Amino acid sequence: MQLTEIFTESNTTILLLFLTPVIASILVTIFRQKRISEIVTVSSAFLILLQAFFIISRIINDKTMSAFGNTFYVDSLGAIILLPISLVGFVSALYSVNYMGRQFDNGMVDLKHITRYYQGFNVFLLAMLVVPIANNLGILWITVEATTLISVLLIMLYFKQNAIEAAWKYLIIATVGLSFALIGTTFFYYANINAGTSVDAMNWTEMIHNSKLFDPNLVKIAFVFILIGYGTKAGLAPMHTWLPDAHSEAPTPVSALLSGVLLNCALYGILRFHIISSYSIGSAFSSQLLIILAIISVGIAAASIYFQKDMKRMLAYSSVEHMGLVSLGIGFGGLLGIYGAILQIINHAIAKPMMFFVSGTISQKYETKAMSKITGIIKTMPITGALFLVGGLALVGMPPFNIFLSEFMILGSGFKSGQFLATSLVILFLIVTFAVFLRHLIRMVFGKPYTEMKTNEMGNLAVIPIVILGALVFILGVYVPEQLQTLVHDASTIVSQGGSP
Amino acid sequence: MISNLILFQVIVSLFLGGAMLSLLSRSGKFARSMIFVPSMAGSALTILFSIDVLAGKPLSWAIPNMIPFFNFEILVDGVSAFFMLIIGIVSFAVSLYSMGYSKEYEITKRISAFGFLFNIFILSMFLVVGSNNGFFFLVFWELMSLASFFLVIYDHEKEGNLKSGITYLVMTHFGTFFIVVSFLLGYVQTGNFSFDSLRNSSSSFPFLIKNLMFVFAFLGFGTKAGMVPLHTWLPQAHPSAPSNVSSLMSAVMIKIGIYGLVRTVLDFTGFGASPDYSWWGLLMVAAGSASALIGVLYAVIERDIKRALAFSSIENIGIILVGFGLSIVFASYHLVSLSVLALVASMYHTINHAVFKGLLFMGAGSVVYATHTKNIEDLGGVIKYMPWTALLFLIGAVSIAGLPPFNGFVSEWLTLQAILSSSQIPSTVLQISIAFASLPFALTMGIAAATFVKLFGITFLSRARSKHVLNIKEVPRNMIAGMSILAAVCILLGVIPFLGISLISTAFHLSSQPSSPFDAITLQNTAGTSFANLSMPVVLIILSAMAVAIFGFIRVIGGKTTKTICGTWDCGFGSLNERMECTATSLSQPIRAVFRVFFKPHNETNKEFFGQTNQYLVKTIKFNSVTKNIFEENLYQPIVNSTLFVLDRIHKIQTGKVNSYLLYILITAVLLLLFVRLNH
Amino acid sequence: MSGYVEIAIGVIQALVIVALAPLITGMMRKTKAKTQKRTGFGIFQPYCDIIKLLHKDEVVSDQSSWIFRFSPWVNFVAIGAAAFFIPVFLSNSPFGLVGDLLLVIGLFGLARFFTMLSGLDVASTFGGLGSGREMMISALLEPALFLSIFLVALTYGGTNLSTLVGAASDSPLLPHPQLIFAAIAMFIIILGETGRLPFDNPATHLELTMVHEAMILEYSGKSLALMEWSQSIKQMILFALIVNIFIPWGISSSISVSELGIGFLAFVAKISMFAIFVAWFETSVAKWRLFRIPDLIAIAIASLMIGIVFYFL
Amino acid sequence: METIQPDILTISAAILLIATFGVVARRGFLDWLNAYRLQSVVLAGVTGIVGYVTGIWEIYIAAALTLVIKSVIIPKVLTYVTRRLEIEFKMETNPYVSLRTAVIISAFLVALSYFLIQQIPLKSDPVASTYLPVSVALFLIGLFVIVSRRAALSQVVGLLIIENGLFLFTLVLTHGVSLLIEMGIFADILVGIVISSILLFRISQTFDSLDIGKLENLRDD
Repeated sequence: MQLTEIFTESNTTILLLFLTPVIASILVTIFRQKRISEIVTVSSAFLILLQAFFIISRIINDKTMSAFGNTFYVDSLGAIILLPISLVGFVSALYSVNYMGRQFDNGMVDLKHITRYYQGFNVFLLAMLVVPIANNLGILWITVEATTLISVLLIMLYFKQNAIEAAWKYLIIATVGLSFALIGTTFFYYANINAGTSVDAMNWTEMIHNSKLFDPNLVKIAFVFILIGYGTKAGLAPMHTWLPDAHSEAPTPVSALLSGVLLNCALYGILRFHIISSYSIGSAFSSQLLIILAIISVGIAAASIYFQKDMKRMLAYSSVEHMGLVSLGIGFGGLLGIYGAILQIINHAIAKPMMFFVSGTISQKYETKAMSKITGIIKTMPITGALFLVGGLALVGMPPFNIFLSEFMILGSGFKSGQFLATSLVILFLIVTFAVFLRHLIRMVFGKPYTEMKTNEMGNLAVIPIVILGALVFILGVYVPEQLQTLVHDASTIVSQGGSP
Repeated sequence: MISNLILFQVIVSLFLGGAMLSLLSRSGKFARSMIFVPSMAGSALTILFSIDVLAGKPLSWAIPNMIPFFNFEILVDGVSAFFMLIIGIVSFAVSLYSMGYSKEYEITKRISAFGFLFNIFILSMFLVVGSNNGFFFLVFWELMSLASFFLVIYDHEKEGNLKSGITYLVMTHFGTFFIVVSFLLGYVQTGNFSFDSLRNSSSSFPFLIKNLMFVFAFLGFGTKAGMVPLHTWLPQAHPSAPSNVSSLMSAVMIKIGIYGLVRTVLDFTGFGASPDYSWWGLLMVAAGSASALIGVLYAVIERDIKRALAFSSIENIGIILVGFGLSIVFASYHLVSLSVLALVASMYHTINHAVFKGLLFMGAGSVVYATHTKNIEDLGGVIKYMPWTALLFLIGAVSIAGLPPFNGFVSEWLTLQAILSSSQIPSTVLQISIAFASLPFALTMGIAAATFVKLFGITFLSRARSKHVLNIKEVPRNMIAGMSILAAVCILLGVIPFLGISLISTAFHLSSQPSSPFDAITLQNTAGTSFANLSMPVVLIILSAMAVAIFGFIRVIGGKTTKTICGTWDCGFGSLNERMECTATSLSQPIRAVFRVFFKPHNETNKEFFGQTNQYLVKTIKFNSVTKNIFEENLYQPIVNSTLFVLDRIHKIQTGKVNSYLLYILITAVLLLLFVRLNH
Repeated sequence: MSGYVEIAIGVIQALVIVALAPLITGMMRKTKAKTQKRTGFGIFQPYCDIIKLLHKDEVVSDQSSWIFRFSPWVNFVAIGAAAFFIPVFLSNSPFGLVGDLLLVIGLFGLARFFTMLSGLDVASTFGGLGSGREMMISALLEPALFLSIFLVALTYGGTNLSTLVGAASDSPLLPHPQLIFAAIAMFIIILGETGRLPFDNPATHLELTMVHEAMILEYSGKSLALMEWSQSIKQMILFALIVNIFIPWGISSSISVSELGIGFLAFVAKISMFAIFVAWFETSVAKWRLFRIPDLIAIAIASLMIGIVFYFL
Repeated sequence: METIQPDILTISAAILLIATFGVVARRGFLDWLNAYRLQSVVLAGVTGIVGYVTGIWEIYIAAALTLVIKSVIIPKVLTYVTRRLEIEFKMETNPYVSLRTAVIISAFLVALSYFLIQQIPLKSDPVASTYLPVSVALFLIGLFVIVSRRAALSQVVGLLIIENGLFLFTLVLTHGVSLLIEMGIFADILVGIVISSILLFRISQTFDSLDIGKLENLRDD
């Protein structure tokens, strides 16, 4: 192979995208300095953001892009996932500076932990970046599994009792769950082989190309395995059980990544196989399963939020709800439903990290995560408190914030597709969620502070990331830029029409 | 001549500007101007704008592609303009009033958040009424709820305000979901969310869909309007809010619910003039009568001045609904002129209620501003210190009690005439049921008057009952001015009903229009002779002639009067004090006793004797009377409890054992695989 | 030209009511005295009372406000204005175009509103008591009254009093059996509205039984005169209504001196008879306990409901 | 494609299952480890058979790796870890499901996997039709072991069984997709084992026990 062949434009783009976090983690390992690690990580995350924007803008124009032969393949659907990864990655890196800095100052962590944290952060980012770009569905599985392992390390960073427990549960459940996904993937591969493909039969492009020839029974059984496998990782009930533990015990920036991005990556896996399956045997089968799991998810989330005592656990359950809504939208189908679902992926990835950041700031200020002890945020931290309200209202689907838009589309598609019972049930759950979530939220923001506290924010770097996301939460609620519209539209066409954008 | 699109944009930017300015403002007199001058200007322009639209220039405007699938569409037609006019008038008065009222808040907290929300609140109501797309309608609708919610909990330090705020937001969200369902049903039929397409094709929807759309819209908008039994948020939220906000909420916001209902029925649901649809109207009449009666029954025993006003809002919404429901019933039987009469009645009452309830809440606010208490048992004698407030409150009270020559009388007269005309419906069952439905309605009127006798009498008249009333003084001039505007409108609409009726008939494109201000409102019976007439200007003339005559007569016969000021007759015992006068509770005691089935009053008397054995020498006696809220206890509490019970069961699956978690996965996998296998 | 005559007659009808009202009160008092084996005052005594009171000075409570001084005037003006809409001896009043039965009720309501307020205004123990009782009674009477209007309006085609009385005088009573129920109810309502036994005892000064008297207890001089007089006018109006609706014999339907004369005489005769009947009836019943009054009103309402069903079936 | 005696296939499959039941039926940690070692050796043999049948030489590498990593390194690592743990009882004292019941349920799971696999069109490939049900059974039994046991160590062993099932499954169905992916899967699993060993340390340090029943602080009530 000639060097010029390797360094084509697309190859270079992808290579640089991967190299950035690799170099960053190497630098962090070499220097082992807090300040340097921070600067390196933030700038690498920023570079990733820029590159991701570059790739996405190319996707908007060219629709697809492949690199290193057929190994890496980005289409609009991948770009949709790439967007939150890079965005949340950057914002989390920015937030980490303040958050981990404070933990360091408080003596919660030492330099060794800080270094380990930033190493892990960069590798985590790298693993997630591969997910939407990999053409090979085996690699997709490997990277998703890799994210589990890295995030387990990040969760048990402090070796606190609860963190260890959460990490253990997360490790066991996610590993077991993902093994289902591997079986499913293998089944699909086998179907592809049986259909006559010999080269690169694991590749998405090949699979979708041949999917009409797949054996229906094989596809059905395979999709069940996929759904359970990636569904576990995506937090669909009743496989979601690890999620509240892991998300609440991780360091806040990691929670944001776990919740805002990693869930979407797993869902992306389901989405890919859903496309194959519906292209092969019609969408009815996989949609049915998705809708069932979605309803259970939304219902369980609604039921659980009421009883939460821990702020971050509550947010984790809200993630379960949102993942349920996304799969609901996909299950309902139709352009509107899928559009809504994909928009919901993005919206969730903006609103949920925002809320995690806010909750991190709050728990640092109040030195607890217990909601009963956190009251009167609007008094003690006016800006953070207001943003907490904005984020919370966005999470429960209040206009004019972004999640309302996507939820509305999803519910609309539910009616459109004739699933009146399912939609009504979900509406009922949404109302319950609204009520119970709000009860916690309002009490925390407006209640009387338990102790006298100084009115001050927790530093600029704690506020800026939240403000960035808060602004997006509002803007995307009333205005969706044309480029994003194109992108989401292309992606939903991929989903609804099976591959060809 | 400015095009009305520019006017519209100017209004929107004025309110937005007001919101932004108030975020920038710091405390001080200047801050209040920064907040309320833009909203006043915006409201004034809103009045102009709606008049412009009513003069025959509807506005239609759209920004496509702002959001996928949903276009930002604005359509201001007569109906919208009518409600915009209400918004404009009331918010102008309230803004003016707030210049003085919000001074109180400067001491305790920053006013900027208040100003922001205040402007956004008015703006969102304005935009809801103008929206022509389901999605944006809902966005503005919820923005309105949200802004009002934050305004309700603006005094969140006070006990119970948070709870009532949450109740409000949850209930209103619940309602919104009903509206969402209604819109979605329409969407399934038309394929998009534009109101235009609903309007164009709704008449061809299946009958079932139309009915479902109506029922859901009715429940949704009814929640916002405060219809029984979805009203429970209202008496909690309105008293919690600062009074200027309660004024806006009660006077305007709940009318937006009526607006939604009117829109739904007139435009969206493809209402057809066929007896099949008469049950819509009957449902409304039933809900309306129930709301009216239950609202007023709670109002009359209430001791919190703002809560009483809130309950009275429920009552008035009931009256509006009765009128509107009758209009639907008549229309479904092709009784066009009667339908017009009922519609005019209900819309007339809509605008009237906006005006006098705005006035009354502002009046109550002034009392609270001066005395810092909402409990009328602690008030009394306020009229001596605050004569202007008292006068204006009295005008509001007389208007809302439906007494001539004020505006409440006109709309209630029209509503009653509509009820009386129900005999023309060619269905005996309907005739009799409407006749009987008028019974609670008439009861409402009587109790409403009693309510306001009590509210005004106990608050303003007789002796001060507590130290709250000592050292109070009249409220600032801008507050008086704000109230005066609405009081003037009350009188104007009462004396010259021509104004209101021609406004409504222009707005709704009704066939019959009055021609001159002095024309009597004339209704004809089936025989073609006069069924009823009303000419308020002449009534005023007669009243004044009578006044002049009797004054002259008494002057001539009786001569000059000399007055002697003396203590109230005390049966010779001396030293009457405030503890001996009638309280609000004792005043309403007869009514409470008569309706004890409904109130379930629980009286408790604790006596303390001088000696243990002697039952005749009472040292102290304490009396406590509690009434139950049957809706809270018999409807809402069970629902909430059973929901929580179910939630509790469900959430227990998070056991903490990793084994059980994996078991779920195993079971799910096995079930799904078996499902696939067995379908093989 | 005839327009002016009509208006003049209309005004005269109102003046008749205003002027004759105390006379009716006097007649009723006399009847009661007679039935109680007392001599009683002359039937013109109420006029003397009013003139006497008009010349007296007023004693005003130091706790009262302008509402207290204002409300007698409102009372008189509202009730006096209501008199304009009542057909007395001519069925077709020009003021029928101005207002109808509901307006009359509204004006009564206005008067009552201020009376109740003035009861509260003086901070005495009695006033509030009276107002509270009045609140209850009036609130309950309202639906009964409305239903009776409903029934009458259905039967005669309008709430416009001219139409109503005109139609009544044209048609015999028999084809409208529902009117019997209306008449029974109306009678009960009028007892309540005018504060007669068994609702209220106009002659009492005992706190246990006072309703109307309790509210006007503090009035003296001109104010008291106005209050008493307007109460008489209200009573007269209600009597006139019931006699002209249910026994419209003799009322003239055209403007001619002879017919008007007959009409006037017939009216005076009818209303005197009715007043005497009411007074006689009053002596034969005792004051009911306050909380039994709703039962009485319930009877009226039930009777009206039966009437309505009768009408529609 | 070479042919092979069906007996060999059947017998190797049976030994695999028996080895798996060894884990289900015993309660001592070292017994499990031995059973696992046996299972891995058989697995390596099966891999060799598959390599022989398909004639793909890369599979022999996989077989060798299996032999080395699974039957030598991983048991060694785990033995090392358990030695380091200062816990007295290294056995399953109080499982959620008694051993007798567990064996019966496992038998059901084997039946279930045969039942499920019938649905898949295997094109009369003897290797696949023999080993595929076994691999699914391994997978399900491994999962069941984790579900029914409360010792952290036995959960790790359960994971290992699952992983063996997976390995066999992918091997049989794909005949070694590509070495890269196979290696990736291997690496993932190895890292997983390392991380779980670290966690085992931490759990025993923090909770003074390897009883999973103690890890119940994070729950909703």
